[in-house]
Amino acid sequence: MLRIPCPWCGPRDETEFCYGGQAHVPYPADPSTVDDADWAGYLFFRDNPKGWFAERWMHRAGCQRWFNVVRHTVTYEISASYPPGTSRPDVA
Amino acid sequence: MTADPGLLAVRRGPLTGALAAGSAQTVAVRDVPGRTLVELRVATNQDGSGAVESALGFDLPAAGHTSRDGQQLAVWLGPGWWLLDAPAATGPRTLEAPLVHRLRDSGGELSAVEVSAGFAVLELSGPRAPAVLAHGCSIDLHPRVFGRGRSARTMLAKAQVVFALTDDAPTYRIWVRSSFARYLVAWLLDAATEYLCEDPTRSSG
Amino acid sequence: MTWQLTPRLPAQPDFLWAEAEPKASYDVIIVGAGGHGLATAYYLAKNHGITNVAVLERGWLAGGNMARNTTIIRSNYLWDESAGIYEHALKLWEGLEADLDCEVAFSQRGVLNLAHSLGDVREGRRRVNANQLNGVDAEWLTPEDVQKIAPILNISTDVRYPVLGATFQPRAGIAKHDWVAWGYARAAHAMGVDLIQGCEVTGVLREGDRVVGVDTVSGPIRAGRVALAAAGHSSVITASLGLRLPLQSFPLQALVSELLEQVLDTVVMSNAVHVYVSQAHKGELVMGAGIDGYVGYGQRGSFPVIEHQMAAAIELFPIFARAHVLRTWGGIVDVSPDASPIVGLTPFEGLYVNCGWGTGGFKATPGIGWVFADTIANDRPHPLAQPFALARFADGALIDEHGAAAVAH
Amino acid sequence: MRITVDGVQLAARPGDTLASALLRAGRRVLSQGIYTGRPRGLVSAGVEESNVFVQVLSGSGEPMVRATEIEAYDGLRVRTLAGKGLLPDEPDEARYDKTFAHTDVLVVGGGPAGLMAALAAGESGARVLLIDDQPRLGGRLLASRAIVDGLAVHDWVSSMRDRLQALPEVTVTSRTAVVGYYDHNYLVAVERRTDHLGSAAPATMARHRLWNIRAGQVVLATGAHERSIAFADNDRPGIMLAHSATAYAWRYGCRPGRRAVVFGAHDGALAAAVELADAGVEVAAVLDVRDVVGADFAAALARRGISVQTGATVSGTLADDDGVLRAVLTSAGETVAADLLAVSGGWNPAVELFSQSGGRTFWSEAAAGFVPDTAAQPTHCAGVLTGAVSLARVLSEGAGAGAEAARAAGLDVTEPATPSVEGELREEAAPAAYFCVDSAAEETVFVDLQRDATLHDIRRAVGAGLTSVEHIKRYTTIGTAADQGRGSGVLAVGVLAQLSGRSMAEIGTTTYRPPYTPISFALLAGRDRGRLADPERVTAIHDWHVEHGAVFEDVGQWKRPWFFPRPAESMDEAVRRECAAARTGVAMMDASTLGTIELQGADVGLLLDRLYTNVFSSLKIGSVRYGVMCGPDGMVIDDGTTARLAEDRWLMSTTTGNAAKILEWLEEWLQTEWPDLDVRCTSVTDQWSTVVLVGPRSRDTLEELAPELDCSVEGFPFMTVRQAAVAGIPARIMRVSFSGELAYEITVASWYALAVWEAVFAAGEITPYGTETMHVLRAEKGYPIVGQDTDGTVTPQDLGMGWIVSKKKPDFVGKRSFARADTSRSDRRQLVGVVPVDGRSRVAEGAQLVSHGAVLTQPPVAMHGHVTSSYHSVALGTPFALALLDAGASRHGEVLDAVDDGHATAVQVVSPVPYDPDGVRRDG
Repeated sequence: MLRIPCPWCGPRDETEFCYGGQAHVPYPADPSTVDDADWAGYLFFRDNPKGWFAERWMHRAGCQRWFNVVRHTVTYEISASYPPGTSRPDVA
Repeated sequence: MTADPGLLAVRRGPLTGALAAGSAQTVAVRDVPGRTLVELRVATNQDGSGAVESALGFDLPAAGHTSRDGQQLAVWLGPGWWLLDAPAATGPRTLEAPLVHRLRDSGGELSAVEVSAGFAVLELSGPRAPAVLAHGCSIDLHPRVFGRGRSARTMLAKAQVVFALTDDAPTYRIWVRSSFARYLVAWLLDAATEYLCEDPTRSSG
Repeated sequence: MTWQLTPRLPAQPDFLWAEAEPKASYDVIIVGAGGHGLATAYYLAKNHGITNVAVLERGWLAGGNMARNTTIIRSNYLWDESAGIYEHALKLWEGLEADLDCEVAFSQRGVLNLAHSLGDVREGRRRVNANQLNGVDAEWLTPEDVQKIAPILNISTDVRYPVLGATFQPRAGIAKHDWVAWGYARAAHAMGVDLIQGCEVTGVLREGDRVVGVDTVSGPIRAGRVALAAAGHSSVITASLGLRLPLQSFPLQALVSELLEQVLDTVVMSNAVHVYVSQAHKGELVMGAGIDGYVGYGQRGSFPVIEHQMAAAIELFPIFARAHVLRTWGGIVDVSPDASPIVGLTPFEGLYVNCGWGTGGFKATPGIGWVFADTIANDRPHPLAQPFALARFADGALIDEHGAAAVAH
Repeated sequence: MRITVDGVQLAARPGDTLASALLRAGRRVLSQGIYTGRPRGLVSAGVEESNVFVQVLSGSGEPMVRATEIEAYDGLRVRTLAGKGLLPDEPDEARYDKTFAHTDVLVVGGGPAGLMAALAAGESGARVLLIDDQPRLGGRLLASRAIVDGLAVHDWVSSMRDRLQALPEVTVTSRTAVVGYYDHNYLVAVERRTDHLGSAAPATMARHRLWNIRAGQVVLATGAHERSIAFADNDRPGIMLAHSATAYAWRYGCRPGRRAVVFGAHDGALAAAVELADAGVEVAAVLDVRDVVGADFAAALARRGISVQTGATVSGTLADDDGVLRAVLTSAGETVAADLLAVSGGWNPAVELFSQSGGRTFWSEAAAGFVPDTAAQPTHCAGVLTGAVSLARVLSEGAGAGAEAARAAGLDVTEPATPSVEGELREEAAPAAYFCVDSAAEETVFVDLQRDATLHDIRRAVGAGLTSVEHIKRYTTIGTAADQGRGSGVLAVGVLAQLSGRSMAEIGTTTYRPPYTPISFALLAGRDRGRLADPERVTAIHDWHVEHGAVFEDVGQWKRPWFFPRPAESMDEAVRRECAAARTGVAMMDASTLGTIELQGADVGLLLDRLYTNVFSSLKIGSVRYGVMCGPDGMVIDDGTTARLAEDRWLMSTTTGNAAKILEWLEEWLQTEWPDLDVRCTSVTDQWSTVVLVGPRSRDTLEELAPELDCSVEGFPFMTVRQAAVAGIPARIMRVSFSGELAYEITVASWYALAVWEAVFAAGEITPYGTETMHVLRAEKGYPIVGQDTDGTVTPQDLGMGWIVSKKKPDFVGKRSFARADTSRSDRRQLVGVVPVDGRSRVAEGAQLVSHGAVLTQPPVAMHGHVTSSYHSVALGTPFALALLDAGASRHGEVLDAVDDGHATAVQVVSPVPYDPDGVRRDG
């Protein structure tokens, strides 16, 4: 069971969190100008790397804030945890 | 001025009549009915807490902590988000407690929402209280880590709760959504079974 | 004291396959020697006469999800498109032992899918009716009927997960997953297919928009056509071409108990509480859990998932309280946005994909092997594969097999 | 103590395991091969046991446990088994417990290395948890005669226990097995708390406890398991692991045999021969596969008149009539009479937990075993686990690992002095990596005793073309039995290496999977059973519903009244009565479970405009509006009403099951996409309770209860909200309707919900109703229920709600997806009404719609849609259903067949709003 560092509450067990998939996939500024393929990209296409992955988590049982985590999808090591709206730190 | 006697007579908390047993020398569970509870949220992108603090008359706590002023307790819930736990309101009952209006009128981008009836307030106390909590709570409760004045919003068994260590008995005050209250009490009493039996002078109350 | 003797299971063949060294080029390279890759190779050879084929496997043959699933075989899917491919598979399962001339222990003991709420009942009946009209055997059972089939199920009404009924597919069942893979491997090998283990594919060779082979840890191998059947790893391979697949890989756990005297002779599934259980041929309870909630290739899962699942299991089957978890393990399921597979051609000539099977991969093995081989051989989607094209994500014609949201006013 | 085995009473002594009691009683044949039926007996004294499993009949019962792991108690009753367990039918009444634990340093294993590690870490002030699976600390020391720090081992162990207990931050837990080592230093352990107490166990005490441990640092001092050697007829009762034989002799005081042959491949086997001789067993022969053996041991044996035959093996065994060992055949051609053959092929370091943690192992030639290599987590290994042999080194490694762990946990450490050790023989000759004595009788050379798998099976697997150890194990089934492959895993790899000429390193091991020892399902469930299995959420009025005979429906975790039958009334009758009351009189419902969210801030209107398909920012204060929310894919996810209470205060309602999901939905957009919006959300679902008052006479009732409120059509128009006292209780009242009738939702703080409910009920002939009647009433008006009439593939347009999808707003979540090719088709599945052509037959929910007269016996039959909701409509006087139908909006009037379980009912497609389509009734 992962120990996920919430930027506000500190490390907590993974059962307190919900997962939000790949981070840094913004809602298009004006969806009406996005073609079908790119819109499908926003809706459905996410990276699936074997390795470091920036992903979203929400501390559901705690402060209920969304944040981003950089985690290795094979070793499950976590190298960073940072608030939404900030860019991915240069780690790993 | 005292609370409206007519209303007090018909008021029923989520645990009224539902918490019959659960007290012994090593651990006790009790219902703390009738508190005035307010969820307070300020805009997180600006410091909106100053005006609230002057309206309250005491400072709001930092992350993972509580602050108090006499019978008033403030518990950190999240960034810019607190639970206020105050004595029962006096005066005639209105749709929302006077404290809510006072906070709303304090200015700043904030919301104050009454949740007095939305939570059950429990106290779990005694030397075995940390052990009872540890049966269903993954937070580290060791005094080095979770001392007096600390609070946490987390899962206790299958209920989301907020709890704070309020004295060194130790006593934990636990806030749980009303609709989960009976479940949580049943769980706490089950988790405390061994400890309740440790004490031959066990009483109900 | 006298003890009961247990009869032995049938023996596997004396010879399965011989390892091959990779040749410089093949007509078709299949990436991934799981059940799908092996079945595809077999049907390429058998149905289409294409035998200059290599199946490349990163680890050991059928060591991925083929080795890690709970072996449930059924075809009672909701939508026509899904019923089409899975029922095609089930019909092939029914003749598989004769076709492959080897034992795969396919046991048509039926699959129950329990309903615990009024919403489950509604969805269950909807599915049974759709199945019947699609020619898929299906029945709706009352709680009493359910208990006749699985007497150890608790059908009392005052429990947390009451059984309000169940769908039942009598032709469904289980098989021995290793034997299935080996049966296909043996038959494919006998027809000339090269099976190459320990040969990881690291990239794709291309000339313009045409794929002409693969790069491997043992060097490049050229091919007329390249077919990806490597589950979530497929998206890692296509990423090198700039081709994105809408896949996410998640851990999925399963477990077995100690060997027990027979208590359950059907398969019981409960989607609502994520319990999937059968009692395997040797006597162990085989159970699947829910999918872990985050992307991972760790082939291990999170412990609370197991705790939660066992709690639900003994509410349904009180007799399981004293059974023991002997071994747990994790597979990695590649899940698409609509929980349906992605099969067919790609924007690259000579490159074919078959992925996104989620938890449905094992049961589809013969069907998808057949359909994928046909797609590769004819360079056009087999009719049963057509609805599962990658293009559906852009036009919105999804095949949503998530089942209905379980909420109501 | 008396114990009962297969109905026969035996004596047992305190400290006995079931196995030692059986051995002392002379019971040798205790099981048989699962397939071969060959007699089998004890092969070990511990977790290596792969033959003797029993069903425990006394106490809480167990289907299948190793005899070597059961502590004997007075009244213990067991049944011996042959390969399969038996699940008892009686319910398991025992209590099972879980606890979470946090520690700076977790030490796994209470043997000499673990004790030293715990002391070193503990003395630094670190929080230390020492977990040991045995009843007594000491591990393999308990069967040793060494002198440590001048003390006999038992005394030294006691002194260590005292020193640890004096440290306030050190916790020692015995009878507890760490079974899983997961990510981020999370470990799981199983504590057996009452099994050894028998009938003295207090009923209130949890039988087993599951420890969920989060450790800063982990010291693994898990020791090693003894490995056997395979040879012809190696499965006879009397053939036992050598150090298990000495453990029986020295720890349990029962002689494992009278005349022994010792067979080994390392100095440890010779040490066992010495111990057996000193315990009074006649050692008839010592065979060692090596050419060179440790001089100390050879000398010690020589002093006892025993010579070591080097380069010697066992070529077979002979049995008596019961199948019990009577003689050993040696490679020198001798037949040595013996009733004990003590075998030791070497030590398998117990790397299971290390391997589970992600750590890699390697084959150590020096140790002739797989030992830990690189750790993947903050893990420190010590003692026999690392391949260490001498006690002195084990102790110093333990101290070192404990100190290193405490240092890594950030503490200042003074490493304790390593105790002195006397009386230990020096192991100096290298062990041999030797696994199997080849034999023509390969079907009697057992590699996995519990699976009855032999050298013959491995040969067949290799002959079939298999090379991977994973394939070979699967082909032979080696390692899949209840002993979890402990006795057979490395042995099989070794046999394969010997057969194929490949190295141990090249073949490697299969992956070790948790749990290390089996965990019962009941323990995994802990106290999440029965009424604690899952929280039941109840409203403040719940007890009243129970008292008034409500039948409940589960909606998510909520208990909601489904209907309120009167005595002897059927569900249909009750629902008809409840519906009639709502349509013709006045009825009431508890709607407190609906999700309620208070939104405050200047930008709430803007947020709602972006998340609902229709416009909210224009809503007037005091007014209420209905809205539908879609996901970005354009599919409906929720609906409900939102009221504007003040310029910057709004109250949103969601469906019961979606309350938490929608609050999270709002927060997700606010936090991650639009953090600049001034909006704050608070869940008030539990704060407020709502009584719905429905029916043409509901106004009269409300006027009576709220005399200060102007209830006139003009004074309190539809879709507005008011505040007033109801029955003297401050309330918020909304005029909304989910039935088409005049209706009011009276909302009060949940403290007063019961009082208001009772006051309303007492106001006269008001019929309480449940969710079924609510469903009928709404269906008659064509109001869909999200999750029942939708399934995640339905757009607002599909529901005939194009009117609620704003054309003016530049964007809202879901809008872009409506323009996709498939989503914009005009012939999508759309909501319609269907009524039976015969006017009587109620179609089943879930029925499929096919062409009228379609031949059902010739599948596939094309399906056009399906029935989502179906009821007897009191208002219409006929059954009525809602359905999703291909191009349904353009097919009103068409006749189709609704098919359920092969039975077709002709139905006509109608408008989904059959009742009061002009909405004249909502004002009463």
